[in-house]
Amino acid sequence: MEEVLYNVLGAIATFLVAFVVGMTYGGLNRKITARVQNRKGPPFYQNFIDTLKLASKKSAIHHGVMQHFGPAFLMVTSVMSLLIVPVLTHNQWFPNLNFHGDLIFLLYIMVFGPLGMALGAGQTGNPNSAIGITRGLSQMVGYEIPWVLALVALMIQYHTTSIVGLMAVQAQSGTWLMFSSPFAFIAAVMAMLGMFSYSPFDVVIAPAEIASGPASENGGKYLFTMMSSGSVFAFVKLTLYVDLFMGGADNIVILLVKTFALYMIPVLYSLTTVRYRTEQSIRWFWGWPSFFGLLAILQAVIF
Amino acid sequence: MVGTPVLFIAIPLMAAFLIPLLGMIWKELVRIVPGLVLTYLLILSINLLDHVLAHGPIVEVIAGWGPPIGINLVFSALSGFLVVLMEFLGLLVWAYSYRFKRNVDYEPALKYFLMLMMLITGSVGIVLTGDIFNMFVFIEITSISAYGLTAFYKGRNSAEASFKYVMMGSVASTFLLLAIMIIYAQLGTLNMADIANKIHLMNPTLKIVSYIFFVTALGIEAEIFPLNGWAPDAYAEAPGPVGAAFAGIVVKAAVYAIIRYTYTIFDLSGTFNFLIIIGMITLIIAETAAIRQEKLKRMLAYSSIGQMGLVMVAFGFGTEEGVFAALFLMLNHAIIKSLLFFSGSYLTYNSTDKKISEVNGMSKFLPITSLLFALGAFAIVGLPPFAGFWSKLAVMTAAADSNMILIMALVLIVSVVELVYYLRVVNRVYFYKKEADVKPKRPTVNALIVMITLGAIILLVGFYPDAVTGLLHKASAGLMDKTQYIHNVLSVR
Amino acid sequence: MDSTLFSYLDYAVYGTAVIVMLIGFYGAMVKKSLLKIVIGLSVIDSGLNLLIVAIGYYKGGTAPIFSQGFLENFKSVSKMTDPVPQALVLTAIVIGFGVTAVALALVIRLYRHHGTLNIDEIKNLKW
Amino acid sequence: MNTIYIIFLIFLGGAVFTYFAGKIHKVLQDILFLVSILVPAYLFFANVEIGQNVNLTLGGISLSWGINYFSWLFSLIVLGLGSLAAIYAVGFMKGEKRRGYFYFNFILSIMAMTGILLSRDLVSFFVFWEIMTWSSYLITIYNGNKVQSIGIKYFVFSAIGAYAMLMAIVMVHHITGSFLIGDMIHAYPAMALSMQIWIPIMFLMAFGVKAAMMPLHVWAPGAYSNAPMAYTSVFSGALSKMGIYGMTLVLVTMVNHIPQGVWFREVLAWLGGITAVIGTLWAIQQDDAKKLLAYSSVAQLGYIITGIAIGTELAMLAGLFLAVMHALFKGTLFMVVGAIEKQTGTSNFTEVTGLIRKMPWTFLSALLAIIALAGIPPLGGFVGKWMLYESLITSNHYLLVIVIFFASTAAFLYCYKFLFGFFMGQEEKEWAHVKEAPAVMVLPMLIMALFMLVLGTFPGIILNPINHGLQALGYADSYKHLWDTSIILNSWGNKVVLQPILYSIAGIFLFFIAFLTWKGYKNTRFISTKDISSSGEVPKEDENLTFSVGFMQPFYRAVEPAMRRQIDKYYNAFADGLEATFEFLRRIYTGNGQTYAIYVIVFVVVMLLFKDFLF
Amino acid sequence: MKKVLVILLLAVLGYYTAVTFFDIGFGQPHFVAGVKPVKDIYLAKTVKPLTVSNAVTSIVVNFRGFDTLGEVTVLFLAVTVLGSVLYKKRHAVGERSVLFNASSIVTAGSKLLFPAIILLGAYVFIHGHLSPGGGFQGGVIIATGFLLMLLAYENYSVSHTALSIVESLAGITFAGVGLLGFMHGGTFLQNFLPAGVLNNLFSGGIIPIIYIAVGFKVAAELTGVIYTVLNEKGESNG
Repeated sequence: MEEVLYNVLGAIATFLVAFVVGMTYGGLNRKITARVQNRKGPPFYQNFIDTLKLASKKSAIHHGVMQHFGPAFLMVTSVMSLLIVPVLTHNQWFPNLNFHGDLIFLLYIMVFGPLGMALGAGQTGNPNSAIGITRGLSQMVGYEIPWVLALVALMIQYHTTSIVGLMAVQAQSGTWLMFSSPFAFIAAVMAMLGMFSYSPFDVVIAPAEIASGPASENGGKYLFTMMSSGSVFAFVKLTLYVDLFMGGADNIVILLVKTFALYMIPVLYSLTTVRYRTEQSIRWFWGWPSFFGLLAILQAVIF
Repeated sequence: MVGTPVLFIAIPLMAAFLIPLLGMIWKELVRIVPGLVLTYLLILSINLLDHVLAHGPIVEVIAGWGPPIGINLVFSALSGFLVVLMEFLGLLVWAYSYRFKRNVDYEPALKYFLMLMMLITGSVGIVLTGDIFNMFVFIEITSISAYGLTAFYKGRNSAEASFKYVMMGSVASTFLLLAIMIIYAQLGTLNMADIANKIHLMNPTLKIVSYIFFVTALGIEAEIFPLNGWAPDAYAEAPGPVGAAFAGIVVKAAVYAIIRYTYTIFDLSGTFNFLIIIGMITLIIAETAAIRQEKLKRMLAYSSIGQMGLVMVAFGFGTEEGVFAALFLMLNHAIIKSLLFFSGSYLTYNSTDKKISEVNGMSKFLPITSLLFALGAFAIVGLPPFAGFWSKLAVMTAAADSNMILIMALVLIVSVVELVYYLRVVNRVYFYKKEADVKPKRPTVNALIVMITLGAIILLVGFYPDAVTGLLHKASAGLMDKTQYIHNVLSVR
Repeated sequence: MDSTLFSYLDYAVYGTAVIVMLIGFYGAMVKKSLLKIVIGLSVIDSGLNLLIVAIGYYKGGTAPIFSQGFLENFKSVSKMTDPVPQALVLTAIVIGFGVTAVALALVIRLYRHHGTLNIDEIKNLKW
Repeated sequence: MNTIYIIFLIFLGGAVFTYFAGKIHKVLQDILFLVSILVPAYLFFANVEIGQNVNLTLGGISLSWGINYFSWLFSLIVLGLGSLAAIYAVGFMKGEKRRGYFYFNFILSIMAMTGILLSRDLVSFFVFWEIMTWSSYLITIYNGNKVQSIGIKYFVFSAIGAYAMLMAIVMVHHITGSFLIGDMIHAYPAMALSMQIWIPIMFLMAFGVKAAMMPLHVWAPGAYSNAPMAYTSVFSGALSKMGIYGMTLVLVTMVNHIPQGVWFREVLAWLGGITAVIGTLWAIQQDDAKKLLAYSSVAQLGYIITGIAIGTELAMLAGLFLAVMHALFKGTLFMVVGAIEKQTGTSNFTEVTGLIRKMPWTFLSALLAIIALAGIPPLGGFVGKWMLYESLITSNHYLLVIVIFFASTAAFLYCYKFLFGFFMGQEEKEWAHVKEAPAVMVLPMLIMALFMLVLGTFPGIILNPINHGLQALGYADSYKHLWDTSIILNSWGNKVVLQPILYSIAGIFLFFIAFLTWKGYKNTRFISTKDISSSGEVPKEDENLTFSVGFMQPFYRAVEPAMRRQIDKYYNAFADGLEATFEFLRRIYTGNGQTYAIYVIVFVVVMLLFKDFLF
Repeated sequence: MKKVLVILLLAVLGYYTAVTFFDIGFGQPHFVAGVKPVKDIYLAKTVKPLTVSNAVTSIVVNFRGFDTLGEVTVLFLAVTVLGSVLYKKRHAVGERSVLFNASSIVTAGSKLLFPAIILLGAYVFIHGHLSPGGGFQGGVIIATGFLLMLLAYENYSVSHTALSIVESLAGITFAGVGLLGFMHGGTFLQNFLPAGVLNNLFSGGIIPIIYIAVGFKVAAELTGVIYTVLNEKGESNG
């Protein structure tokens, strides 16, 4: 019973950490982008202010039940993934529910949220939402390919389908997987560019064109939930990459360093490129990233 | 014993001569008497068949001269089966046409029924006779009635069809006579059993030539591929029931003749392969021609030709199984194709062109006829649980047991073609919109009864094939046993 | 009679019969007029009948009739020509007549319907 | 009399009586229809013992009917889904024309499927197979649309398959002298090599057609979408499983016994994978819900085929589990489309929108079914997919994993399209009158949705029969051994590792519902979808803003080059070429009597010239 | 082109047919060795039990009488078919359509010859079993007589009903005699009358009866054929 209590408390703590880190990263992104573009930019804590404002707002209207469910689905997904991905190794405050085969589980649970969100956005009846969703889903199919190629390569090479198992492999050999399976890492990182939906893959929200896409009809608490779940999810993704390719982290500082380093990849890449059309981005993902993914599989099969 | 095989010939002939006289007394008799005769003969044939199955074949001599001097009739399980089939179909055709011809004058009606009766009698004679020249006579009786029936309707192209038939028929009779004379000149006899007994003495070249002439001559009636130019025209232009009679009766008799020559009389080596080859060619060409037809009856005609090709193939296996399969096919084809012709001619009753497009949407106006047509279409392509399936299974089994895998595959591929064009028509009947200028005609009561009877038989054979398989097995065993046939015939004094 | 001459005669009879048949076939297959076709068909029949009857012939044979004279002079039936082909030919002739009659009737009908006797124009039914 | 006979008699008699009962009273017809499906189903599950056999001889062929665990598993699909679909059909067919026709064929096709499962000999197997084919064909063309193209295509493919099977059957009969399946299996290892290879190929052709396997799948989209939805749920859900059933039998009882079998398996597995991809890609493009689901069925069957073809115990478990799941969710989805079509008169996404508030129960079942279809965790679909990936990876089919994964990811696209197209978007006035479908239609959908939910958490309910079935086929008992060694399913059974996760999902979910949804729902008021703010101005009532035309176009544009080549086109070109050849061939019949007479002479002359060769 | 093809084909056909028959041989015994041809039996039995002089007749009417019955039927059918093919509705039947300009010599001569021809025909078929000739030949001769009359006289007509009655009765006689034989001796067409003395008119049992019937029938039918065709009208769609 006590263990369960610890677990619940730990889960809440993890959530809070993820929330804070994710929000901060988001703010830093805005800041960095601004500086690179020679603007001043908002402060890095601007996101906190935004969410606070949104959370304090009271929604008066809704377009149907699914609109309520959408953000909830999104949040559930973020939290579920957070619970499955090991945040810190050997730390009872960061428990996780991981189990053998959770990689596949994760692959599916990660799309659950967007789909739920899409339903919620769909019911609002705003055409921009629907357009954004179709773009998002299409793009997802694009980047899932290199992503899965990389994951399957890892699974083949190390005969495990669990995140903890892969981390154990790294701990045992002392080498990060990004070095022992470089192709998988490259493919996965390229897929990550798509996951974050930053430029050039930001056609999904395309603020100037389709009014933020899926989120367009949401405000107040809805938007708050979406934003916070997005932040948490960003943290989850980064942590997952760290766990898979960079040996995980023992304490929070290392985690922050590693995740931030990773986070810089999409952020910086987004600064150098302009927006792709959906089909262009899909083809992009099925080009070099998938090629590296296949190389990774080849490597896994041969070695 | 209630009668002897000769009554199958004598009674209808007698009746045929009598009918013009009876017609002078009461005109309706012209329609009634053929039906009575056919009914009696059907009962007689069933009785005889029953007897034959229990006690072995009946060999009847004519004019008191035993074989090989006189002409003899052989009522075996095989010929008996065919006779029952023909008489039964004949009766149905009669019943179907009984009122069909109500709108026709007395004189043509008289001729129609006379010709119909003679058509059946001639075919029965072909099957029963044990003498090759006598068979020629019966073939001519059948052909001439067929010419007449084909040209029965005025105002259509029936005369053209009939003329083509006449042309080919006279060529056929030429070759038939040549073949008969070659055999006679060598063996000095015309009796089948006697010929079969002595055929090994014959000069091999002459034997082959005479076989070729026989097959050519009979092949014209049996609709073998290059010889069947008349068939589609004749089927299409003849009155509907007559098409059924052609498919169910005449062709069967001709096929029987070919088979009798091949299995019993001649002892050539390559005949079975030859049958397979011509059967396959016939099957393929006919089915491919059928799929492109625009007229319903022509389509049915080509289908009928194709089926006959399949029968030939099945006979060509040369095994008892193959013969069984072929006989089963013949039975099914006779029943089903008759049903198709019967119902098909009501589906296109008032149209002059008999185009397939004119059956569109007939199911609303002629529900039962359409249903029966669909049943027939399903049965003839061999869908279980209808009658056609069992024969198809039998053919395939026989083919497999003869190691004819390629033949099997070809036959099945062609069946797919067959399926396509039948389904196209059925779909039209049920799912297309009726064309405005087509006036459907409700079938008469007797026509309905006939069609329903056939449908019931299709279902019966489909669900309970044992009803016929025993008989067919006996018949096929009888055909395979050549020495027994010779012995049976020649031992009669 | 010289035997070699006679053997040529053998060929002559059969040959004539076959040639008559072939002429008939040619007529039936090449001539355009329906009437000529029917004539061709009956010419085939004639040739055929000739052929059949010729089969029954024996050198020096008599007619197969047991007249008073025959019974007294020969006593042996082997001197008679074969009666069977003759009987068969009788049947064949009659049948040929029947077919020709039917064919002619059809020609009349065809002429009435199409207004022509050219077989190439009577092709309403095809394919 | 044996129960099996009684079942068939009820089916047959029921079909005939139902057909004619329509002439007396419509309600009587409905009742008879239900009776003739439900009573045999009840009798089957209540009275037919597994392992029991009845024999009879027909036409000199001894037939044998009986059931084993494996076929019992499929009978669950057939009779279970069949019964539910029958109940649904009563609602669906209300007021439709040709009810007798529909009911007749419905019953017959259920009978035929039951018969296939009961057949222990090849002849009755074939007979029932063909009855199934034509009864389903007749329903496919029920509404009279495109009968010549879709209907004939379906039938031709079925016939090609069935005839291939017939060839195999008679060849087996030639070798063994018996039609019994048991004898065939027994004799198979001793056959000649060519037979060992050809017989499975021909059987697989037949089953591949029904299971809509890749080069033979072109009939499926049309046929599935053209049949009335009440039947399509059975068509796609149960009838296609007959192909799977047969395929499994062939693979397990024959192909496993020859060394070349591994090639069969590889080829089949890849065909399955390609089928999945092709089906998915085409499904995304469809604007008609029926077509979409039809292509989706093709894709889903691809997964199942892959699972069956891999053939390890886990893969078999996965394939069969997916088969059951597919029956459930695709049955539901087709019913949903049927309900929508019934209520609105169309099934086109570009026409119908915003039904969520009008047909909430339908939406609920659709949502659950879609979640199951997409393989998203809480529902049963995920379990099957999971096992499939696991088995693919453990059996070293790495590329196939990617292919399958791609297909199932891309499946989200059409899943969403389905939900959005019907239920989301603007609520148009045009559909304001739409009401929820009658209870008799909604109830079966909900029951199946419930099943899916239960199976997601307790897959053992259906894994147990599958396990029994596989044991009947000669597989080892996988209850402990496999589920233990499996990486995913470790210590399944009673103590499930996954279950806490599922519970926690449920917990979090409920929490957020309480936190966000419930409270928010209480505090906010509903406004119409016309009242959308962000677009700057409020659209007028008659302005349709729903985005539905070219819905997944971005994705479609990306994959367009791959979709330019359709197998369908090749088939059509082939068929057209054939018909042109036939058209040419039939000109042999010139219509000139003289030519025909010349043919006779040609025939004679050719025979005379070749007489030494022929005879 | 077509002609050349046909000629080539016919040449091959003719070659094979001719070779076949040359193989058989002309005018000499051609039956293969060891075969006892039926013609010997026929010839032997013609004299002994049948007491018929003309062996052809004995074969046609007795040994192969069944063929003859069929043959008669063929004729009967030909007439039926002819009637059916050329049938016209009542109102369309008018005067003869085919007319000949006959001189008075022809008309007068025909009148003179007609009875003689009929008589000759009758003679031929009555003596069918004794001398060459028989029912068919006699019938044809009689029909020629009618043809002559029809050619000579434009208004000469034959009663259709009478013709049909005659041919029916003749046919019935043939078949009836056959059936009587069946009742008498157990086989169809069996002789049940005393055989008589060879070369007498009343010999050969039922053969003369049948041949007379055949004669009547052939005469009636041929006349019917001629008459039908002569009455054919040239107009279209009768």
